[in-house]
Amino acid sequence: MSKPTTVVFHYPTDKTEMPEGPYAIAGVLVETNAGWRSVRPIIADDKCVQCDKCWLICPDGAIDRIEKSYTVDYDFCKGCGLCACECPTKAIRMIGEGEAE
Amino acid sequence: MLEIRWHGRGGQGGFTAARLLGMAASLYKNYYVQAFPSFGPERRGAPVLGFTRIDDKPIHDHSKVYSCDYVVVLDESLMKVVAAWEGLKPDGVMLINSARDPASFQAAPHHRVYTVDADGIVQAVLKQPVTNTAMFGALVAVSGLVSLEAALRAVELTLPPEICEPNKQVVATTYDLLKGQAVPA
Amino acid sequence: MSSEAAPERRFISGNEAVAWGVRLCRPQVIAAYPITPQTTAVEKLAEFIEKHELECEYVNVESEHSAMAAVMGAAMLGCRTFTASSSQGLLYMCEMLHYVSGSRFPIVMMNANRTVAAPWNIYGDHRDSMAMRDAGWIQLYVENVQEALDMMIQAYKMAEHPQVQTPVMVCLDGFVLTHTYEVISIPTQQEVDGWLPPYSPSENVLDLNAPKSLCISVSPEWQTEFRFQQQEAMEAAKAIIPIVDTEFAACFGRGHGGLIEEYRCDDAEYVLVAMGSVVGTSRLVVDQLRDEGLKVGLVKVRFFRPFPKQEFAALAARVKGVGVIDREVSFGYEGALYTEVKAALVSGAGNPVTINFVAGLSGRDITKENIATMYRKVIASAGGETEPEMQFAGLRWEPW
Amino acid sequence: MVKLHDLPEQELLYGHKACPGCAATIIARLILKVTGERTFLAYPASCLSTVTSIYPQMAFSVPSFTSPFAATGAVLSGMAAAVKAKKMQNVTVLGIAGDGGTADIGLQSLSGAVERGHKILYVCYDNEAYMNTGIQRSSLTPFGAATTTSPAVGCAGSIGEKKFKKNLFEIMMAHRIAYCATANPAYLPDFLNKVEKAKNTDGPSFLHVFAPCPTGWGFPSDQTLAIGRLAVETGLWFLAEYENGKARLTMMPRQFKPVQAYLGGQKRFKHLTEQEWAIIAAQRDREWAEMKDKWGRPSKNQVKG
Repeated sequence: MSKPTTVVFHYPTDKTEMPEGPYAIAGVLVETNAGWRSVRPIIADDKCVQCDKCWLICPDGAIDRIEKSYTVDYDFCKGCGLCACECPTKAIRMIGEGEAE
Repeated sequence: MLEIRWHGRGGQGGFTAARLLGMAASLYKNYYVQAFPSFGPERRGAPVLGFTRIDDKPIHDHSKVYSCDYVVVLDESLMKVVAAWEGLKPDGVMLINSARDPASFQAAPHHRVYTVDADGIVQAVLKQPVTNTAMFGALVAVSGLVSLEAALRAVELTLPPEICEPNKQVVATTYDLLKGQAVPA
Repeated sequence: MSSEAAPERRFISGNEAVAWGVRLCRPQVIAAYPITPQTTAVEKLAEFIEKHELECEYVNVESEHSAMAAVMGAAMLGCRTFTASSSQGLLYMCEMLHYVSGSRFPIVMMNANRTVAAPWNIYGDHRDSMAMRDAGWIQLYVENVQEALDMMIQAYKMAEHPQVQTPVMVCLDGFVLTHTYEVISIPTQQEVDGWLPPYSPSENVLDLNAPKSLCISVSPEWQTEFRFQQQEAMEAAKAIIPIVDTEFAACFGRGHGGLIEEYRCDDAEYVLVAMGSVVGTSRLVVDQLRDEGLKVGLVKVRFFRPFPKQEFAALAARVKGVGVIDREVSFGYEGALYTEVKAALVSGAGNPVTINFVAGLSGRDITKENIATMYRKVIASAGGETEPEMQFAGLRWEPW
Repeated sequence: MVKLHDLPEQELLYGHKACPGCAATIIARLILKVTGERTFLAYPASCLSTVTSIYPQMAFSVPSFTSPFAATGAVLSGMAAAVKAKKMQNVTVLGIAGDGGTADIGLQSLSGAVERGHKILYVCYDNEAYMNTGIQRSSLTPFGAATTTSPAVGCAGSIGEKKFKKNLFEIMMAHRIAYCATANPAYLPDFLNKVEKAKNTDGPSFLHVFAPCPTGWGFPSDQTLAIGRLAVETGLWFLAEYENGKARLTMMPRQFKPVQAYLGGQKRFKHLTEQEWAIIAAQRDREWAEMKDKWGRPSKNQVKG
């Protein structure tokens, strides 16, 4: 897994701290997308056949593939449900955020 | 400051003649020079103008040329269709590519008029009707503005190498033809 | 013909001088689209490249918008770049001009000043570049062919200055400068290499080893701060411009001045203000009127942006009358240069009379007689005679 | 051939603000997995710029640039010229633009870039309208689709968009481009192989990628790829490629599903009646007949539906 993580961004407090022109360091995240979600995917490892499909098609790249197992990065999952819909073995189901609490 | 106007038709190299004179003057006595064409889209055959300004001081003037010390006409047929005499100073010189006698052109009393059969000369040497270098050589002779050497060097520095030699020959020929006729400026 | 040993004296056109100036700065990418009267400049550069006299990528784009977009693409990767345009082409580029200045890329371009249709006309006035006043570019206007060449070289130095990082547009009057041949001195490559080092881009560049996102979106919370930077850069340029010219003069033996150049203004009571090629003609008229005993002077505005506000404020205290020649008009108000000059004069002490002369539109000649008339009108107005504040010089039915 | 399992873990597009289920971001993220870190990316004003690059949250990890709407092709040309001038090796100059930025306002610039032969990879993600500005009609909006500027308002003849979308693939072929293809993220191996081919092309390459948009088209966010599959199965999106001067279909369904299977699942088409379905099916049949006639049958190693 190699991806950006959120950082505490130091906003310029003085003109000398401004970048010279409207550019920014690539891959810098200052906030997560967790608040967008009302449902979340749950992966049932026993049903998973490690086909990579969920990892490949997630629009947010929010499914981490480590070795042969998959975990959801709930900081960035928006709960679109595409992984659950596309999973060939129905190993992923969507549950309400309330249910997850 | 001396101002020279060149009359030609698009494609005859009138502006090149204006540049040749400027180049020669800049080489000859480090004169300050300016050359510019009649601005705008060039159309082959249409009457066009070229201008040369020569001075021993820097030339700041960027307005048009309104009065001329010399007018050179590269194509005799233009005499009927353009105002070739316009702006020629009272003691100015008119030089026309023509086999006719200078007296056959109606001039004001103080104008000095010269003719040279540039068509005949270039037909023999260049095998094509491009009279700009012939008229340049003739002007150098009648004006005495620059030396023949400077004129020939200007041809070398301005024209493509493959056409330099015949054009230098043309310049030298018209220069020699008119040298004897020149009245000191 | 080119000599490495000593500066070369050459008899060339304004456009060729621009090409030589650019060539000596060793740009790495050039993109351009043809338009009269700019074309002979970029044709010459294409020829230099084809002859391997200049190592550079030439991109034959399909529009002016793309020309500026392409050089911006190259500037993003840290290349020194060049493009040129004129008139309709400059206006077609308009969006890109703002994009480049806002992105802070030190691109240099030449504009062959030409009017803007309609009516159609290919000849010179300042309508095109004046319309780009607020595009965020440093805008300078040259008077002659030598200055055209020299300012191309200075332009890169200014644009790339760490405190400036702002694109520069060098404006030449169409035809009257672009197509006029004058004898000029071309510096050697060695001299220019010594004076202008290779472009070393700031942090604002795409780098595989230090990835950044450029020209990003900025929310209202931060846009003002980035705009403030652009204004600060322009203010910094005011100080840097004369320094660059002084350094240039020390190296090449000739300079052209700062934001303005004053001609015989020391004790002048009446001055004309002008930009571009008409400045040269006006010098002759000043000399002529001085011979008549009139205390006249001339202010050449070299930089329209940043604008020489302090210089005009200082002038206000010294003179009785100021005439401004505008080669365009902002319909419904007055000439754009006049508006700027008048506003700057007000910020100084003194209260000279001012008259705006709209002249030289679309290639109409501004004669020495026209200029002398302008001086006489300024003098008359300062003496209490009534003159319209804004006048079209030499209307056909109102002979001057 | 791309081995899907071997694609790198590294996320070069991450933390963006796109709507849930956005195909454009599936496409961009996967393309970057193929082109890798040594990519210079330009994207014009579009959903993609709005959701990835608002100071200071930067979702792309490759060097990237928000290009002018009308000039992505020209910006890429300049970048490619700079890569050449700086003698950089092994880099991809990539542009990703929407259908409006490609087929409408950006078409001239793209045409110039392709004609000049720069080594660039240009991707059009086609969500069939101007989504970023609120779902206005583009020249790639399909017949019958309701958008905010081709609305279906319920009166007679108000069927939404009244023209069929223009054929971008053929426009690119007419440039004699080095490589171009159509693709669809619902057909992952086909899509990613085309990306890899495009990346390795010595010259300009172009991909026209189908990008279902849950928000603009009106379908649930988990249906993005299902809709993508239906588009192909009903014959309303074709998969083809053009290389070495020859075009071919890379997939041909043996039999098309009825068009309403695709149209019925989307709000933008819900006003259509059997009459319009028939028009759409007839147009589909005409176009397929032409394609088969011009480009022949898919080669034997290709997928057959």
